[in-house]
Amino acid sequence: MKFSKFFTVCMLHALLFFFIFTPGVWAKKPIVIGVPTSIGFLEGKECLKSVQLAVEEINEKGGVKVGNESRMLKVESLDIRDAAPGVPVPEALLGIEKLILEKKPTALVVGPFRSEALMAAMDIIAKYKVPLLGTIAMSPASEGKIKKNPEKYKYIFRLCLNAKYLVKYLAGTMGFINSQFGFNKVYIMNQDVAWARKTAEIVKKVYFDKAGWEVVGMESYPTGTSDFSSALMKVKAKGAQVILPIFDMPQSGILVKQWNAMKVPSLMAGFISPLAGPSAWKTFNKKIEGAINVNFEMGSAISSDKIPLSKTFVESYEKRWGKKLEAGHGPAPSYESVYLLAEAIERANSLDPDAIVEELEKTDRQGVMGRIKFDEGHQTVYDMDPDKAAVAAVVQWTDAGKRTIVFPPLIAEGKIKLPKGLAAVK
Amino acid sequence: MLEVKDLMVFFENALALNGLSLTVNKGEIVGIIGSNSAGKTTLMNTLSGLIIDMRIKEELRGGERISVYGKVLYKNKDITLTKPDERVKMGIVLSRERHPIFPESSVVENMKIAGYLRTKKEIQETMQYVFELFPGLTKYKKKRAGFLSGGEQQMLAIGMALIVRPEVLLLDEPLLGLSPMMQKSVVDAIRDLNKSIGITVILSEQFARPVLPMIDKGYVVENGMLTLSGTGQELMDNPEIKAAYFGV
Amino acid sequence: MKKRKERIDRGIKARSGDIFALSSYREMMYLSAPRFVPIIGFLILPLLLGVYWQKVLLSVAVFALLAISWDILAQTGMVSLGQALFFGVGAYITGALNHYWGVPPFISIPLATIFGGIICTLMLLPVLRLRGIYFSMVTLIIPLMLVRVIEATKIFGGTEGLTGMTPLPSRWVEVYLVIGIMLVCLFGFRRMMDSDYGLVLRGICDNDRSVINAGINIYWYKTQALFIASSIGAFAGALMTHVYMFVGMPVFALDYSIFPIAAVVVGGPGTLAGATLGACLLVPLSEALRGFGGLRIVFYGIFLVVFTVAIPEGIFPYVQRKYNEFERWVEVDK
Amino acid sequence: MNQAKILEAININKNFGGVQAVKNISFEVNKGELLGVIGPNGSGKTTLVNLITQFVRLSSGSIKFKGKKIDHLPPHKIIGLGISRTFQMVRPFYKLPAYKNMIIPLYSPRAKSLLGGKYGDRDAMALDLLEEVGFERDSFVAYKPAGVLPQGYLKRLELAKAMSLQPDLMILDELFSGLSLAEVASILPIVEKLLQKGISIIMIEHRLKELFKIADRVIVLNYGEKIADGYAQEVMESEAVKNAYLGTEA
Amino acid sequence: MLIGTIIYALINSVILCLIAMGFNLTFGISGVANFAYGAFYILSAYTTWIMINSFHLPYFLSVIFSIIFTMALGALMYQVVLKRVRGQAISEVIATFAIGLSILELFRYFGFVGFEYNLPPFIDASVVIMGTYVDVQRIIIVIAGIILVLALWFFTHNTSLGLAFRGIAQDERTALTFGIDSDKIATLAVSIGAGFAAIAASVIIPLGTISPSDGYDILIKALAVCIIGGLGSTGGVIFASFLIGFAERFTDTFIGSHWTMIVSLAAILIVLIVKPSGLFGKQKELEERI
Repeated sequence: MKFSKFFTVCMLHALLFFFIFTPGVWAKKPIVIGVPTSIGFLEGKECLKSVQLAVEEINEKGGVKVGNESRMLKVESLDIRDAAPGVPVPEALLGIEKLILEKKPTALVVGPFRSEALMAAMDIIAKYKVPLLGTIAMSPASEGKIKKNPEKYKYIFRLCLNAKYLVKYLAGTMGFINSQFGFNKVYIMNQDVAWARKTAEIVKKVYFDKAGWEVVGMESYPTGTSDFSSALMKVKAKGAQVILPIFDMPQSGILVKQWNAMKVPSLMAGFISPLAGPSAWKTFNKKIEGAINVNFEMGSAISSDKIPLSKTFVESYEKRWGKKLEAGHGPAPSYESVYLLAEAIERANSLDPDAIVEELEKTDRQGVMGRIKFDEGHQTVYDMDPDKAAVAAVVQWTDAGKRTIVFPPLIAEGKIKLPKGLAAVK
Repeated sequence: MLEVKDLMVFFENALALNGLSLTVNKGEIVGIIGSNSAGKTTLMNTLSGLIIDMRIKEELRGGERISVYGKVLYKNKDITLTKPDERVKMGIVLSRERHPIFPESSVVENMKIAGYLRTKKEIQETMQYVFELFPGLTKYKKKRAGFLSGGEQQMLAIGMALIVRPEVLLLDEPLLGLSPMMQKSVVDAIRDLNKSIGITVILSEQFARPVLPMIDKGYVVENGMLTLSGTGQELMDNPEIKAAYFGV
Repeated sequence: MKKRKERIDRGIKARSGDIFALSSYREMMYLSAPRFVPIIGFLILPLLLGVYWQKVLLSVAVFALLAISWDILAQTGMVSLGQALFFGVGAYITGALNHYWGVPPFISIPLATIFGGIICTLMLLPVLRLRGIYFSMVTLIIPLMLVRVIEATKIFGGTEGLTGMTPLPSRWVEVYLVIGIMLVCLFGFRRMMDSDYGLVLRGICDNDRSVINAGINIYWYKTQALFIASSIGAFAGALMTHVYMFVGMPVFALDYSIFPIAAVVVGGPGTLAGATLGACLLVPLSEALRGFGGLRIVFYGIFLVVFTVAIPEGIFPYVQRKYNEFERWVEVDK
Repeated sequence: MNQAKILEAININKNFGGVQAVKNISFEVNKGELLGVIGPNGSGKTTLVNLITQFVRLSSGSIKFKGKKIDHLPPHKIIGLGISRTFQMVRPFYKLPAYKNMIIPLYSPRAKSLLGGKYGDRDAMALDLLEEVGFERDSFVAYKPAGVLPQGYLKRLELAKAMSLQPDLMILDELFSGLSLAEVASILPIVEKLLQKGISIIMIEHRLKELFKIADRVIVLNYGEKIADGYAQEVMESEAVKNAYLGTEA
Repeated sequence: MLIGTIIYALINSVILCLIAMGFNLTFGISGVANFAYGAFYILSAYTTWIMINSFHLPYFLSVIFSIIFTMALGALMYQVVLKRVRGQAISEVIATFAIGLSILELFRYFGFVGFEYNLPPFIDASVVIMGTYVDVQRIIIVIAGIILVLALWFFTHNTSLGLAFRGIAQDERTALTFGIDSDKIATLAVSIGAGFAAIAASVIIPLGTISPSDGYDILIKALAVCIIGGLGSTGGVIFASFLIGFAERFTDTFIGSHWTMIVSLAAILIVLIVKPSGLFGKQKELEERI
């Protein structure tokens, strides 16, 4: 008696299990998009959510057409923790391999944080032939690798800004500042990681040195530094009017606070990740007025009236997840990459990686970040005009706690204003 | 006052104490005589409860299995399984072998640490007494205990035990490694404190000669077993004891 | 009547290492089974596993090697917190050889093993006199420092590292090479630690002054142990470099220092087999936990705590003890 | 006394954090003799041993062994030259069986060159040596882990370890402390046998009666100073020794 | 410039000292190297944050709550885990490290990353000291540091509990014979060490933001200071934090910031090689003599 009851319950459970977890019985197998990244970090977290948002939107509209049938998209994410300093690269690579081998994704998006992890992952991706649309790591070295051996590494694309384009934006902003206020003394502070250091070096070489600026100091800080007093004192002593910071570590918040507390009379203009999102105003207790920051891609925690899609994206993200976007790097391209992929699959009409890659190379899409096209290094082209290329946005915090886009001019909402206590030289 | 009944202690499979029984009356000085590894220290540890602490720690570590059988009665209460700090509160204080002191602290601080369970005033009073008992310590009050000589350290160790104001004082080999002269002054001090404040003292020793004259009762332990017992005088007259334990 | 649990050893003679009493078939099984089961298991396993789990097995073997290397050091009285140093140095040597001069892996790996051992030994030579926790701390710090040095001086590709190493011919070579070496290390060094030479090494840990007192230069022996251990670690690093075709600062990551120790603590120190067993448990566990996503490391941590608390002596010694001893209740006789 | 000096200490001093543990001591050991060192606890006896074997560095002074200065050498070299010692607190390798304890000294360069031996042989050599100091060959005692052996056997083991190095000079640091009279009686002949072999011995001891049976000469230390030096009987008579060490009762 | 560097070097030293003191205290007394120390530091900061932002408690109440909470957690960790692995240094290290790992990754998992996780400074202002702007929060840190050191000194020299701490630190078994319960004291030691971490976090975190990965950095820093100073010695910790603190800031100003870490790590190596038991480590000679 008792046993038969137990048996029935067991059977019922088994049946239930069968129906719930195997939707494949009646639906066509979904197309899997893998998201191997460091989900425990702000950028990773928001990138994943953006990808999920895009997938949900596409599925709502009926999925992706391959052949004669519509197939749903499905996200499989895996935390590879490569952004944490103690994690060895093989550990991250093993995660990517696991994702590829076990979930059989059609493509990967977002990808590793650290450039060295991306560089190492490229070989694995080439081995398994799974397209990767990277949106975080930004060292130009990976493009070099693609250009050197295009056939082998053709599966790797990058949608986010790379260091080269970041230089362009920084140089542009600096030029603006120079022409508007006559400032020409700069102090460069950067995190001691490949992309940041390279960016700093290139800005100095291609812009400051040529445009007649005086670079009064250049410091690189190991990840984890928690005191910037000596550099700030040097800034003051040497009379630098502009500080150019390039940081994406959480501790860079200390730099902002210290800049504030030490009342350094210079304009903070560059990239510090804590300054990108809307919550920075509260984080820094309303004391970041005048700070200028680059949001790496339009749509990543910033939107412009002139690019309607970016507004839709930022708003629907907030609606879907109940929280505003904060990361100035990653979310918009992550969101876009799903659309690019869906379109490429439909055009290729197949799930064959080589066919998808071929179509991806032909991408030309007006999206959240502007117009998206790839160059021969599989890097999305960034420029100043959203109708011609993808754009980033340089924003300034105003005294009302709002962010105004000040560069590039085509999408600018206002002019750069000097914060209180800082006067133009001319 | 203190009664031990059929005490057996095993370290793993090795028998350290075997069916040991003894009685201690109030105000007595009792000597436990036995050669090395006869079980004196184990007995002292069992009386003071240290063995309970050791057993718990070994068990947690998955190491040696220590088993204790038999009974230890104190003022007619069974304290076999009482933890050492509880026993200290009851008035049983052990001064371990090889002059246990805190080498990094000064002499006065050592006593203060020992007075953990006593009030400041009590510590001050007892400290006064200790310095009277061992005038040799007075000049080293501020000196780090680790730099004292062996005999002075032993004096300090006894002094520290006194700070706790014990009713039963256990001294494990207090004379070990002391020169004959030092031995004498320590023996005098023990006799003195037994007489003046009536503390019950149990001490263990390898060599009977210096301690036999002062003890009221003595037990001879060999291989964990009691072989002989009697008053100090009786033991002194015993030819076997003379042969075995009266080395220089 | 009171009873007491008694432990009895299953014949001291059968275990004492040198005096074998191979009298019966059962006796022989009893002695040889624990040796053959893992060998055969490791040799067959790759054939049964898919590509991904093969990679995991590779990882197991690499961590087992690091754990063995840790255990050899620990048995010699040097508790290291920096296996990453050995791993990283090996990785960078083979990386540099392969990247700058195109030395093929089958030459660069052995070179990295030997020179990695020499370089690490030289690096730690000044601190050989340190004991206990101070030695541990120095070993913890040196890899961290090397990372900073590479970062600051931009040598060997700086923060980006070197990529595009020559891979090994096939994944079968990868996995069998590392398993083979691991088994050789496991049994070879177990044997060594049981020999007279090993006794001296273990003596240093147990009681270094007694060893000095025997007229033996403990620093020379410590140096040798250090060389052995760092060579093993360097081999692991060199191999991983060719498997993942990449070498960079993360080869000095804290994980390479901590997880081998965790493996030894879980498996049981002082046996080498325990170290291997620990790696065999922890690495697949960590992989299996990937399903938990972000919670993975949390669970991993909890497992570690539970292991260390539940079986403080380690699994292998525990199993070994149970394998070798009976327990029975005996009466406490009067 | 015109024998050759085997060991000579000249004005040796040792400071420990401001405390003078050994004050300006000079003494010598002649070949083949047994020198007793006595003194109250904390008088610097063990420090003296540590200084001879350089486990502790000299603050000043010098030590010569067979006419050569040795105070700049590391301990293992000194031991390799032919000085071996036992520890007051026994220092066995607790986890190893007793006979395996012997392997370590047998593996030392000195023992290897004097006794030879390959892997495997040493076990037999170890057992022989252990038998010499009184481990019964047919019992299991030698196979038991050192940790479970009683004190008496550990002291013998300590002695056997020192003997296995084939030394010219042996330093026995309170070999008899903690042993019963019977045990001491059984070890004494072993020491005598060593003397007959021509090995010089320094013996630190509290057990004066036994010591005086075999000691040729005795030095007495008190608070790091040498207060007496000479034949046993002379020393015991001296006032200074009586005051410092024996007390009035003895 | 030089004066400014000295001022900030001083502040930096006090910060290091605050960070290291709790770790040192725990190790000195109970012999437990608490590798979950960094996690406790971060945990207390998050606790304060949650109290302020989710339960809307006033700031100071939240700080006090988080200190007490962290201390309780430390005690719990000792009772549940450490008690069972006492005396096995490696097991202790692994167990505490694993606990720290779990705590930090748990916060990461629950999405406690981002820049909105920060604590407001106690007083948001700055003052000018000898021509250098210093924010009040940093001055508060210095004051807190001085108060803590003095309190600790008073505690260990004048209260019976503090003296018991020192007793256990020197000889556990002997202390046991005087009725000092070693488990109780060790629990307290771990707990107070955790409390120190919490206090340090409460005053230091307002300078920046809270992030789980800081936990590892804090641990390494605490270790570095304690090793240079000689584990378990309070005077040593103070001295060592000034040594590293000044070395860091002066390298920053006069050599280059990317050498900062190397200089302080090299300092550790040199100290250890020259003086193996740390600058103020317990004297080995004592051991030899007895």
